[in-house]
Amino acid sequence: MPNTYLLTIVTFLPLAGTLALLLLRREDHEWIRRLALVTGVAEFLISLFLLRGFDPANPFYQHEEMRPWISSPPINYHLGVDGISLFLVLLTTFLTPLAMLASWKSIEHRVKEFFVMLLVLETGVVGVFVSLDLALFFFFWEVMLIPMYFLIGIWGHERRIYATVKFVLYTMFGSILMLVAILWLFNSSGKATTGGTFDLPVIQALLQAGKIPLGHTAELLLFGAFFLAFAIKVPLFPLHTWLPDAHTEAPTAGSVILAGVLLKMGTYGMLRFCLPLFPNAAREFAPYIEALAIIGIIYGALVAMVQTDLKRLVAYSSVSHLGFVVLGIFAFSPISVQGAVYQMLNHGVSTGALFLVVGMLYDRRHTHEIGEFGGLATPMPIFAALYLVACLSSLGLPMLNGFVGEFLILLGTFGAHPRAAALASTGVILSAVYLLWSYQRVIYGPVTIEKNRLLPDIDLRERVILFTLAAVMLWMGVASPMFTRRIAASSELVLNQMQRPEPQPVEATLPPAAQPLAMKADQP
Amino acid sequence: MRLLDHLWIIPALPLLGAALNGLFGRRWPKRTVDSVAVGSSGLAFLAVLEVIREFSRLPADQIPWTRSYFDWIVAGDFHAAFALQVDQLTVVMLLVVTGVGWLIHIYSTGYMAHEGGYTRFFACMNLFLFFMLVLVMAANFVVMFVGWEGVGLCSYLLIGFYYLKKSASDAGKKAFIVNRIGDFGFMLGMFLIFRTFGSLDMQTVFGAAALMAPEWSGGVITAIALLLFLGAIGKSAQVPLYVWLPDAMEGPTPVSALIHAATMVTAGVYMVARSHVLYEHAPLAMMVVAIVGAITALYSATIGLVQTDIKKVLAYSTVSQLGYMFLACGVGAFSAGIFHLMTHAFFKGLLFLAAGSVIHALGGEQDMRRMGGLRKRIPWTYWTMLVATLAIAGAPGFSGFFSKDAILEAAAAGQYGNLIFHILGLLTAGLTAFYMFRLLFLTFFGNSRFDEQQVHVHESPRSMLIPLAALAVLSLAGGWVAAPAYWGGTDRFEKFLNPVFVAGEKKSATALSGPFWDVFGKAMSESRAEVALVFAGIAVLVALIGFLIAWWFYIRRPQTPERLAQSFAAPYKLLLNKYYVDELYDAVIVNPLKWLSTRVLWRAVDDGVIDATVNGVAREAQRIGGRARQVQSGNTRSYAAWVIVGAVLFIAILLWPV
Amino acid sequence: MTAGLILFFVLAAVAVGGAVALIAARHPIHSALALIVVMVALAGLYLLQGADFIAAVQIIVYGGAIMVLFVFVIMLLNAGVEERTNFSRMAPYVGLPLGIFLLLELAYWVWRAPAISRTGPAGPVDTKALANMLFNQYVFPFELTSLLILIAILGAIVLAKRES
Amino acid sequence: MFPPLQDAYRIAPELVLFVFGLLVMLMDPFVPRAHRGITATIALTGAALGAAAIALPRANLGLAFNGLLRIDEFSIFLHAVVGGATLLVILGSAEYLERENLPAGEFYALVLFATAGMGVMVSAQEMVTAFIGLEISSISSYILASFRRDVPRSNESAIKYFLLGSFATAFFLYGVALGYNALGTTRLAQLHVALTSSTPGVLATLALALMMVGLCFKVAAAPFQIWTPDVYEGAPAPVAALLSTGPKAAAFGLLLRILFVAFPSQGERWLWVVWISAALTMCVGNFAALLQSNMKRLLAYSSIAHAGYILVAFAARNELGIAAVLFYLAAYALAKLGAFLLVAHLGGAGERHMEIDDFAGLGERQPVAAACFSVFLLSLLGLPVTAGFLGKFYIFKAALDSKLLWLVVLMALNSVVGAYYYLRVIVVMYMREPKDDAPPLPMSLDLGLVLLLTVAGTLFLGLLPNLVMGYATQAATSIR
Amino acid sequence: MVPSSYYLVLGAVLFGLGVIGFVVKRNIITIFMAIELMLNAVNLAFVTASRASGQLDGLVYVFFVIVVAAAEAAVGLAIIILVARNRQTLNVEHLDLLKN
Repeated sequence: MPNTYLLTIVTFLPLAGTLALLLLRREDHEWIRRLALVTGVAEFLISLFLLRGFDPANPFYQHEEMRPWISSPPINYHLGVDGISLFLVLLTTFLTPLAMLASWKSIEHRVKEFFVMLLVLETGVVGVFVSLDLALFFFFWEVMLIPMYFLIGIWGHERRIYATVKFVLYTMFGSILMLVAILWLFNSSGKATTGGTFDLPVIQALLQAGKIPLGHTAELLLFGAFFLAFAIKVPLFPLHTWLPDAHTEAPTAGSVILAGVLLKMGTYGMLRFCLPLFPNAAREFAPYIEALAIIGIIYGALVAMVQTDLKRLVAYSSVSHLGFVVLGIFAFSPISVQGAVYQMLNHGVSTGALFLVVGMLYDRRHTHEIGEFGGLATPMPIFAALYLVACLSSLGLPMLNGFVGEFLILLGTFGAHPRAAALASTGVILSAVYLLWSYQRVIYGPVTIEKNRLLPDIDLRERVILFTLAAVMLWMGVASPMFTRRIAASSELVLNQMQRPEPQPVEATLPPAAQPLAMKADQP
Repeated sequence: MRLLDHLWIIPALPLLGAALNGLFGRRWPKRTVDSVAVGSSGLAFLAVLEVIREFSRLPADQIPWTRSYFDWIVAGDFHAAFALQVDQLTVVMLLVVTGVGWLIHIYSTGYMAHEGGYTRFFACMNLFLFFMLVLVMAANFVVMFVGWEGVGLCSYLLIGFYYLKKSASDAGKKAFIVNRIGDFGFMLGMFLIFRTFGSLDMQTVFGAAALMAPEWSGGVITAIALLLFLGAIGKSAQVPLYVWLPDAMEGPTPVSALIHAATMVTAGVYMVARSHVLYEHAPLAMMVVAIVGAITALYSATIGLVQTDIKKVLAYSTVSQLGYMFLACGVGAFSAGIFHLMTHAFFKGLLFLAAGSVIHALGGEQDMRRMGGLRKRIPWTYWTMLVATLAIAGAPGFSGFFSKDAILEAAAAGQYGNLIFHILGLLTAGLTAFYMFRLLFLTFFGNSRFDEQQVHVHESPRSMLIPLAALAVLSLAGGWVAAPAYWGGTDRFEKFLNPVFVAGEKKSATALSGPFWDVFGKAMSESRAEVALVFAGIAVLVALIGFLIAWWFYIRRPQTPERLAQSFAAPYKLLLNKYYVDELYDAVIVNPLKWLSTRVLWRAVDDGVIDATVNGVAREAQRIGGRARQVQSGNTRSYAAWVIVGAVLFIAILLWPV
Repeated sequence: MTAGLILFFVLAAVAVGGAVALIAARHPIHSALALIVVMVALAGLYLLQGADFIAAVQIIVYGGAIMVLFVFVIMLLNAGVEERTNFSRMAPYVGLPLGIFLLLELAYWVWRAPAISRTGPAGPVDTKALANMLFNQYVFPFELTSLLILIAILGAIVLAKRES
Repeated sequence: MFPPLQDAYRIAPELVLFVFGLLVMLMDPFVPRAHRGITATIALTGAALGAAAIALPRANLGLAFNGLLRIDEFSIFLHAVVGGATLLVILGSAEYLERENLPAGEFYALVLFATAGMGVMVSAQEMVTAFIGLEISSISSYILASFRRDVPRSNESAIKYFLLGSFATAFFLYGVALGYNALGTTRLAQLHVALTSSTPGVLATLALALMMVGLCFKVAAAPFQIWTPDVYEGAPAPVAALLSTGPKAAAFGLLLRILFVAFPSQGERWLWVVWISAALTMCVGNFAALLQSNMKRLLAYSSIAHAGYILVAFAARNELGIAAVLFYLAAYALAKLGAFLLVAHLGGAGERHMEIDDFAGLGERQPVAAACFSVFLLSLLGLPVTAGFLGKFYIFKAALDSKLLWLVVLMALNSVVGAYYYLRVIVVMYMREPKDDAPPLPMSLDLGLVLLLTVAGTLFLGLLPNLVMGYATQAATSIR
Repeated sequence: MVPSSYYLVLGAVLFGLGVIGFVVKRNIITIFMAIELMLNAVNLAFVTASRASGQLDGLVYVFFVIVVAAAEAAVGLAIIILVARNRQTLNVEHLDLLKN
């Protein structure tokens, strides 16, 4: 395969940016911010090149890069994007500069470290989405914990330490078992290729061809280990309790990235690993997972409804929204899976926007308590309007992005499990309840607290952030085929990969697409 | 260039207006703002006229005229284009929406002249028109849903227009959420349609449904129809989801007129009529529609009897009239329903605008107990309102007379008709006449009951009066398009709509000689004109009785109502408090849900179980750690003992089980 | 029962008695003396096995040098009667029973173990051969022990010297 | 049978260390106090040359001294680890010795001698020779532990270490003696032959048990871990750095040779000892560390936990397992040395600031030190990019190759528990305000170099493990 | 001729007594003596094996063990002196500055 460097550049450009940042003096806050932003924007622009030359009809990985990294066991530096990961990468590179812009004024101490962490985080997250080697994937998966840990722990709010430790421990608990599962899979693959392989496409192909013998129990266990890691990340009820804390305590940029991108790593993982690698287990567990997803949808929404802390409310809303995504994935319908992928993007944009909105309030009042606000429409009309757009996007108003994803998920799920979809649809009602109720309490009514009377409306910087997001919401809501067209092939491939032939004699050949890779992996 | 090829221009015009006003209006003078708003809606009206002109020349086989503009949602087998269509039904709706909408825009320039948030108001109004047009022009259910939800949004924004008032923002929120409950049904309906037909494109769906044998389609189609009807219940404020509409009167009066009387709330009726093919395949659903409509009509009329807020009376009246329309649909008289929808848009819009004018004249007063004697002081308003009242009460010749009459007739003699429906309808008609004249008498007759020193009654500006006049004309004459034979007309309206409604009926009509096919139906088929005349006569009689009672109570013996209220204290209170439905919902749904969420889900499950488990594991680990540290007593002898333990252990394991 | 066997049992009894005395004695000096008794008894046992050179080394190095060092330190520190503190609960309740168990276990398994076939000469060890072996085959560990002793000296000096 | 000259090449590292130890010891009295640097320089040169001298044995692989030693890739690798550790300890302790006013000459000499002893341990083929090597390193360690002579804690640490250490080595030695009784030899290869040629008796197994007791004590595996925290806490911090790395690596090396060269035939039996000990060790180390407030003790518990992880690789009983042990030892040594030496520096005069809370605000006061410390902690925690991750990765893999799923899961869960206390330190450093305005301690060039080397090494192993893992794999195959 | 197993049993008993001595005694010096006792037991085992098998190696090992014991004694006693000097006690149970 032709080796390009685009993905490497996209992955490591932020890291290069941090090196440049480290050269600046700690006190040069303004320059640090500018340099970081320039890096972030450049990263975004460069990542747009991924779209160029991306063939929507090709469901396999594109822009692939493959270099040997660790010889024994053979871990390769294998990168690539397909329709599923492409936009997640773009989402990451899109949200990061916005998060930087949002931190422009609110981060006043340890500015340099802050932006370094943000950029390192970006590298880690992009790495997760583009890794095609299981070990490499895990590598990035864990790496990204460190900057997030610092982001919450240093620049967070009162209970930041509790929150950040909880976040990391929860995540590690899940992911370490995934590491075990990855190694197990590697060992199993040793039966089909000499020495085994971590290469995802190869393993996938071998599994599908029935060349890697996996017993029923083994498949369940492996699936469980992978799924647990992802379910924690998503987070799926009842593993979600790290999320409200982490979100609430994180600084705005942290929450944006956390909600916008990190949670997607969980659902991405399910789609990329759980389904194609362990289809039988996935099918077996699907009813339970769907049940949990539905509980999460309703539960998250109900709990969000009664929160008094605005940020916590948004956090719980993520539990609810991600429930839809999980539901869509485990409905195994082409429509719902595409909807799920699309909803990942939507949630990133709209919840990101909500966190930014909350952050702007926090910058002004240093509180997230809903009761501390009220009547902000009077001093901050533009803000109120954009906040409303974010809410509407989140509650799935047609013509804004949230609707398309939710609709497709439910539509697809309904085809397979009408009752599940019907139950999940109540989430649509509840999201309107909690979002509008909180919006009302913050924005409407007379100004009751004197301090709020003179709050400045959002300035140019903040307007740029929110208008950009609003434009994207609208665009994604109206022109969804621009995205789904590229998502479609890959997400249908996932479902095809779930098909397992009857156990075949040993001569079963590899699918043509995987053959060159398999041969490569065989070489020392 | 044919406008028919560019149908998108119609909704795009108000959207453009909304965008311009929304983005830049804050810096513009009021004149520019209202020019943009009125201009864009007016242009839309003109565009509609042009489209109708072109439409009328289309050959029949090109109707419905569909144009698809871009792919909106594509995934798997699912494909939804942003497609618009025009057929006869759409034409009626387009005329109502843009026509009445434009008039109300004009009216608003006067009514809102002194209000804050002028730009916001017009931006939202224009946006509303956009969504409403999308709703009525949509060629598939998803696009319809865009309009469906969009009008809900605008309704939310406009109800909560006076956001400083908590009651206003509450009402807006309530409207949106209750609507969402309906939308939930709509969505499920769509899912089921897609599951059944593999498409959400209306022509495809209806075409497939029309070909279905009734016995096969029964269950699924009924379910689809009922789910869609749930959406209609929410949007059109039927029992039990009507509660948001009376509260919605918190919005500015033009909003009430446009959204909550003339257009948005009728979207449910439109949708049911649009999906008539499905309903006709689901007799059970038809019956449900009819029952809900009839009950709502009567039920809310009773509440309207005693309300004192002028707009609330109109609101309940709207709910009641919407019930009428559903009744019509439910008994299979879709064109009658649509006809009533149109006339209702005229006279109810007018009623609201006139009420607004009254309120305007009294400087914001809405309580009828503090009105009275305005007949001479604001004559324009009085006269127009009188026309509207006569229309709604069903005075012969007025628009409401024809439409209501058509419904009552169908209720009794329609394919799905039933005497009970007819009687309920008649009762409602009587009540309607009563409370409308009560309103008229309390407002314009008798002595003024407001403080003359404080209030300077003044007639409204011309910008408000012109729309009043225009609507009065329509209320008066708008019904003639459907004048039945005995009136000398030819029922042109029904014939116009026939291509829409009959197309699907052809196949199923024979199968529908069910239990509702009663004496009246048979009689009617024999001598239609005569029977219709009898029906009309009865209806007028009932309305007259209502009028007379109102006259007796409020003109002749003004003390009567109070005495009655005292002697029937309990029923009166029940009515005054709207059957305590809001309280009931609070007690049964809202509060338990809040309690459940806070106490059980958040505090008990989240904090108490899940998080407690997590933290408990952490604590337990630390406790174990503490134990492990205990070993580290610092005493070397103990350490030596541990070494011995280890040695014994190692030996034991290694020798096991030698 | 041969004389050798009798001698063995006598010496063994002395050795075990000495070891028990070491444990039982309350004053460290008594323990030291008991240990010397054990060492001498062991030297006797070495002799009995014909390892006369080792027996001599045992007496000279162990009994003569090491134990003198012990006694010297006991005197230097003026160590008194042992305090019978019992701060440790592990030691008496776990350590001691398990220690006894370990003793019995070791003794049992060693007893049960198949005896090594006696192939060696019954006579005394050829000391010259031993020396040859030490300085040829085992010259490396032998040299290492010199390093060990160097370390010991260095350590003793470092630790015990008074800071000027 | 006097050994040939070539054997001298084979023990070149030991010879160098010995000579330079002597040199330092003898020269020290003549070096004026003002020029203490000279002593340090000589010692450093010795350590560096000692480490570099592995080139000679590498060129002369084979048995030495009549088969008492075996110079193979395995011993070379561990020589490198041990020698590197010594080098770093010497480099990092100059500042400490100066500050605490400790006799540098003796210190360096003992460190160099101890290293020589460890060198013997890892190449020994004969158990008594190994024992002498063990004693050389142990006795040096006892002395080093009590190096702060006037500090009661230091004495106590030394006496505990000494008593328990001697106790444990007595077990080891008794095991050797029983093995000699049972099998008639103390040489690894011959033990293996004896064990496989006829059915081994109970005595041989008993011998193995006792030897394992002694060595498990040295590596601080449960239930023999108890001495570790006390000794590490009381010993001077650089000594703790040495103790937790060099002797441990050497003891692991020796244990590995015993288990894999002499007693592989008993593998089914000792597997369970290792299994249980590994499980216990991980749990005890990690859980006990949770509530720890003293930094040195925390690191001590952490080193216990890591011993448990390494034992998991033992339990794998395959070549990758051996390689994983070696790689892990290197990775672990880098992080541990860096951490302990940094703690020695930050502890301040008299090691006053050894509580974790004393590190509050370090991230702002001394960002470089805090960053380095974080790298070490993350490596110990096993996060990617650092050496610790790949170490753990290899261990997992090796253990899974042998189907030790539950042990692996236990280890995985343990590393999550471990994460808690490592992260807590980071929390304190970065997320708490400093208690008082302790002025930043200027960092010496030496220490800077140590940090540079350890951090670079940690990242190097974490990102580009091929070279080292290649050596480790070679070493793993070389022992038999 | 005394069977070698007799010697071995005696060695085991002495070793065991040494072990017991460690946990029973409180005085550091006595504890150390118990360790010496254990080493002596080891020596007995080495001599026995050596004599039984006719190898001389075992005797060489004894030699080494004695040297090691001597070195240990020198260092150990030095440490003991240091402790006694700094802590004024020889009771091992009083040395509990380092714990938990």
